[in-house]
Amino acid sequence: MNKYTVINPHEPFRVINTHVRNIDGIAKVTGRAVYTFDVKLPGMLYGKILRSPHPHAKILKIDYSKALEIPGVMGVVTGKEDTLGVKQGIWRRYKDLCDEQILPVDKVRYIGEPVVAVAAITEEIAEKALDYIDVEYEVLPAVFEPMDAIKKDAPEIHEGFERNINVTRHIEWGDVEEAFEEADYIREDWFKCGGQAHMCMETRCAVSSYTPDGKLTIYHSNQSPYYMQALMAGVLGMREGDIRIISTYVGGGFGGKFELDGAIFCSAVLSIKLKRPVKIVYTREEDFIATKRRTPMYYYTRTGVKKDGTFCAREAKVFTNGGAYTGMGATALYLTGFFHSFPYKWKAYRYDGYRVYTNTLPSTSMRGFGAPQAMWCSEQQIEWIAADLGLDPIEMRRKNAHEEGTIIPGQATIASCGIQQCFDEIKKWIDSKGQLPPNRAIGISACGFMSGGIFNWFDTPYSFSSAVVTVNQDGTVELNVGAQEIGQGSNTTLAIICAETLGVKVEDVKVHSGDTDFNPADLGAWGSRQTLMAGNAVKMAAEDAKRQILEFAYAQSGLNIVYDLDIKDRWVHAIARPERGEDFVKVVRRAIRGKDGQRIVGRGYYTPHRKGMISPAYSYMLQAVEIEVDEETGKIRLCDSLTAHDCGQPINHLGLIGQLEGAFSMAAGYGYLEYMPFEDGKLMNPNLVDYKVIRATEMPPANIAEVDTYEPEGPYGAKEAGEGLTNPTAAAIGNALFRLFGIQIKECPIRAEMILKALKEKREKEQQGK
Amino acid sequence: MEKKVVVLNVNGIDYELYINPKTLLVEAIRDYIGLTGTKRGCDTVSCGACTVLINGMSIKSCSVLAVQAEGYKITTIEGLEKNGKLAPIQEAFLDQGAYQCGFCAPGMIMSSQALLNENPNPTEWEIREGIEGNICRCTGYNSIVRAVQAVASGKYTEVKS
Amino acid sequence: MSDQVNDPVLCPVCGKKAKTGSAIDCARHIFGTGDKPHRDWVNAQGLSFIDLLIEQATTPGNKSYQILAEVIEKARAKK
Amino acid sequence: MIHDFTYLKPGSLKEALAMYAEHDDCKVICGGQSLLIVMRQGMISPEYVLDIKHIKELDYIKFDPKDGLRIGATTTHREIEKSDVIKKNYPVLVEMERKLASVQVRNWGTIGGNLAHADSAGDPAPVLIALDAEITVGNKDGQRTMPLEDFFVDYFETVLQKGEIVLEVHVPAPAARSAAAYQKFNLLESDMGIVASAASVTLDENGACKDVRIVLGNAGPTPRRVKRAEELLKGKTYDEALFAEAGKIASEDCEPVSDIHASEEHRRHVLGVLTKRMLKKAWEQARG
Repeated sequence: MNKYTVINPHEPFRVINTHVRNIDGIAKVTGRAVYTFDVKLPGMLYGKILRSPHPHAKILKIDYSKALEIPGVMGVVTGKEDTLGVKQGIWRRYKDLCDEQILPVDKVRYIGEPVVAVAAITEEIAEKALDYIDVEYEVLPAVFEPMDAIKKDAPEIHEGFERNINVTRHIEWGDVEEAFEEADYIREDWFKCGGQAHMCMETRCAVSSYTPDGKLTIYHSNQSPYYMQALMAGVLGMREGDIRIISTYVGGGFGGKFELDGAIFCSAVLSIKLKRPVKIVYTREEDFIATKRRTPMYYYTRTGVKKDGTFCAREAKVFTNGGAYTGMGATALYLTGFFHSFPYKWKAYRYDGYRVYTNTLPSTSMRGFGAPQAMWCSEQQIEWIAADLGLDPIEMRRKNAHEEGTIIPGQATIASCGIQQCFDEIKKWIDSKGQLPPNRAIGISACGFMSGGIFNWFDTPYSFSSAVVTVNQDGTVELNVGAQEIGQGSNTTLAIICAETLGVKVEDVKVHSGDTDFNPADLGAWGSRQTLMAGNAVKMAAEDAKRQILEFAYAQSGLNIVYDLDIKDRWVHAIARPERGEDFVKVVRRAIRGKDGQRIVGRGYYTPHRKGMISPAYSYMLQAVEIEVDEETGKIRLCDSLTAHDCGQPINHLGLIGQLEGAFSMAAGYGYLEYMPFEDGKLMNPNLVDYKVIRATEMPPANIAEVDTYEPEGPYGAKEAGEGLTNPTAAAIGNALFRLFGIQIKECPIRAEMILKALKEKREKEQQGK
Repeated sequence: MEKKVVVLNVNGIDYELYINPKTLLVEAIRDYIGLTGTKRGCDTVSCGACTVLINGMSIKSCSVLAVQAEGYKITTIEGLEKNGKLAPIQEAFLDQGAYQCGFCAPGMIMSSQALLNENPNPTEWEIREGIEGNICRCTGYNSIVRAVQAVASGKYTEVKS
Repeated sequence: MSDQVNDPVLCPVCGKKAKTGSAIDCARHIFGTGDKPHRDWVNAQGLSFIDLLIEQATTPGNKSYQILAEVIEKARAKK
Repeated sequence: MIHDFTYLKPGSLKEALAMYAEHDDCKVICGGQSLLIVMRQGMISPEYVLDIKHIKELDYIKFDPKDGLRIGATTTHREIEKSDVIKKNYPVLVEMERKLASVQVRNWGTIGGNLAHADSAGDPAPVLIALDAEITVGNKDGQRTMPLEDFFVDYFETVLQKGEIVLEVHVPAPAARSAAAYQKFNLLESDMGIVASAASVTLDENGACKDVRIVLGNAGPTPRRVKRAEELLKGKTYDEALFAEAGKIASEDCEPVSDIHASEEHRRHVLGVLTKRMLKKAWEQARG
């Protein structure tokens, strides 16, 4: 069904890029894995949250006395009475952008915002208690769209933010005006990009347990235990070290689980008040209306090219619907502007991004982090420009594409780039398809993505990633990382890097993650950072441990100093004479004795330095999607696809395939299924009947051509995979529609009605032309 | 409302429960019997995370009252392995990486097993139809299809129980 | 981007030298920072920070940055 | 959250009908695939829930070449889908069932429960009406039988009176030179139809249309016949322009709503397209 091809493969490794089963696999396929959703502690209470029915209102009075009378209700908390009222946000470095009280004190800003939390002995009683809480509101005028929210007379959502402009971002290089002058052809378009729900299978949930010694333990489904620890310390006025976050198994994240949510905050506040464990699990509806979403955007983009297809200049202006709070939206605003230039060389480029507050649920990061929107607009416009100029769209892209050594002024230098070969593969595939049936067409789209962010808006004093490798006397290895496993396979990837480096087998390595008490701080799983950053830290830690072991081996071996030792497959040996060696375990035992009984401990850490503004490395990809369209109803069906992909050196073979296929399914959903309609600030499809997630019957083959490059900054040459591939698909579907019918759809997700409308307009235009 | 004594046979064991009749089968399995392998991901019978087998056929345990399941043989994800040996479909999921976060995996595996129970040699499309009641947000499903195909091809021979 | 201006323009609000030190980079810096002191300074020059911002965002070109750059130069000359 | 209720489990059909007559504010549960969702949403909260899922007397599929097909109310969708006799004589029913929700839902959900729930977007009703089905309902005092199209009154409302439950669906024996077709328009393969259309066509010896029934799904409060289009087609011979014309009438003679999934205009348009296609498909199959 799926074809997997490798272009220019590297030298084989012992562990890296071999078929390794996910190390969490047995737990997951047997039902043994305990998610936060499954946690039950002695004496545990259940919490429920009363939410705002209004998009914008002042909280005047909260009366929960009747709720407290219900047998089984143990306590109630409100923002005013039970919290410090700390305004928090993940952009900790910038006070202005810390704008969210999880339980607001005075004012609610979107429908579904938490207002009161209740704990009771059963979930049912807690839910019932919500009906007995009276909240008096003064309803304020509300605004839902960014273009309305920036108007002079729009309601003010946050004090001091004129015209509701929350964040602005500007990127510019070269002389834009001059570069446009050089262009023979300039095209401008306005686009609209929808939101998207993360829709993790495990909804937001937390179990908090505060004990009289002043310590707080929280089981929480998240992407970054360290962030949770630090943010919770901030809002609760506690020390980070007194808070322990445990996130062993996490049922999906996709960018939606590394900010504070109502579940963790309210359960903690309730637990502190009641001194008992409190569990809060969001319903699916709560998970839709009261978490965050992919940022909807309005995109204006103007592009100038020469007759021969050489790109000259591009200018983009973007308004994003930020919703009620900042969250990670500020980063998405920057990254969308940066990736809107990808993966092409522009003589001059200018981007102005404006994140606008509205009275809708907050927008934030989601897999692709602003880039899917950027590519939706960029890759379609480029396709249209090629058509306008009568140029081959693949060749025009190829001509302008990044290459090794490309400098993006002031932003980045590209150290590895395999996109040229991606073009070859896609071209071959399209050619091999031959003539398609009349209702089918193939669309393509290119993009690139980062391998972890360089920015430190979180203001962490720690290294971005850290790892500790401990070698036991029997040759087993403990790998402690702060990196977070959320299903993407990071524990396995890191175990592979550790085993390869140390020269042991992957089953020798036990990975400890998802617990802040026992693992070093790490920024966690977001922005495609773990393979490169945590991978580098693990590699360094394993090298450190290995060096210590080899020092003993050298001391014992009596070998000529010109010989080098190495360890492979648990065999410590001279590289030049591999048969001369000794069993790893024996060497380790002696080495431990030599350290007066101390286990071998290696440490590693990684923080990017001198790698530009955005990321230490960039992946590249080109995707072709074949679609079939019912011209009479507008229904789209995906038929086939090929992704040509450069992630440097693949580390975790199965994990890579899974990430690429999975990203494609989510990206396809963004392209044509996952619309989020609002009416007066209310999400109209907050359930899985009305919110359409791609299913097995909709998923086409996801063929992969892996173009292996070597990324000097990555561990063993590795870089990002799995997030970036969320970027091209929507545009590829749009481009297929353009190929098929010559229609230009400027709004995503693409709906059947839009296609019919565009076809009708096209026919009318043609008739007028006659 | 009158509580009921209900005997549920789960994975070959009779559990006697004293429950409110509105208790859903998934609640009985998770909260009363304590088998938390079976998950819940929605409230609208949409996601399939709670799929279990009833007399070998798949159902969503959030859409059935526990009292209605009396008298049936219920199999949950915990009931697939025999004496510590995984079922072929579990082995195949491991080999194909047919799960990522793993939250949908128990339900997905039960749906796959039910499909194979009644159709040991499904076509690719039959596999897709067989698992379309289950949402997986991570994998994009193709690896799951490959896993079912691998079992159907006889790659894993089942242990006789 | 390496052509640094000899006599760099420092931000009249926070004293930061933006990128090349040109007035236009200073204007970008002021818009990009956009906090209250920076907004207030622009407004005190007889301009509307927010109107300039929206103008920049809703019309093609770079007019707002140029206007602000000119004002920065003027304010500098006054000193 | 589901409100508390008292659970009633009758041992037989007779007992079930007696219990149902006895208890006010009582809701019948069979497969419960739709009922439990609305109960969980708190939309209905009956004091009693009467379980008939296990009543074997109503779990049957019988076919007689003269009498046609009789399906008991507690027969599951899956039993219908897998029935050889239905596949042979009413293939459209099997095709419809295959795309009705998911396997899990079809394994537990029943035909009687589906019809009694009376969701306008439900799949079986339009197809069964196109096949000229009757429905038998009954209470402790007796039974009554009516054309299925008369069974539905409004959104989620049927003619069922207090104490009455669905007992059986009867589909006449297929006529010679007849066929039916059904298609729904949706985004995911097994979703409820945003709209749907079913058509059955019976031809005479000369290939002219002897009888035709067109039924639209989710095109108004209840499944609805498009009689104006049926009249247009009767007596005519195969003509694609005619199917298009019938489709146009279908798109006019309906009252679909606008919602987040489709505007009224789009729904009307697609109803026309589907009707045209289903007529063509059924006609061609009837021609053999």
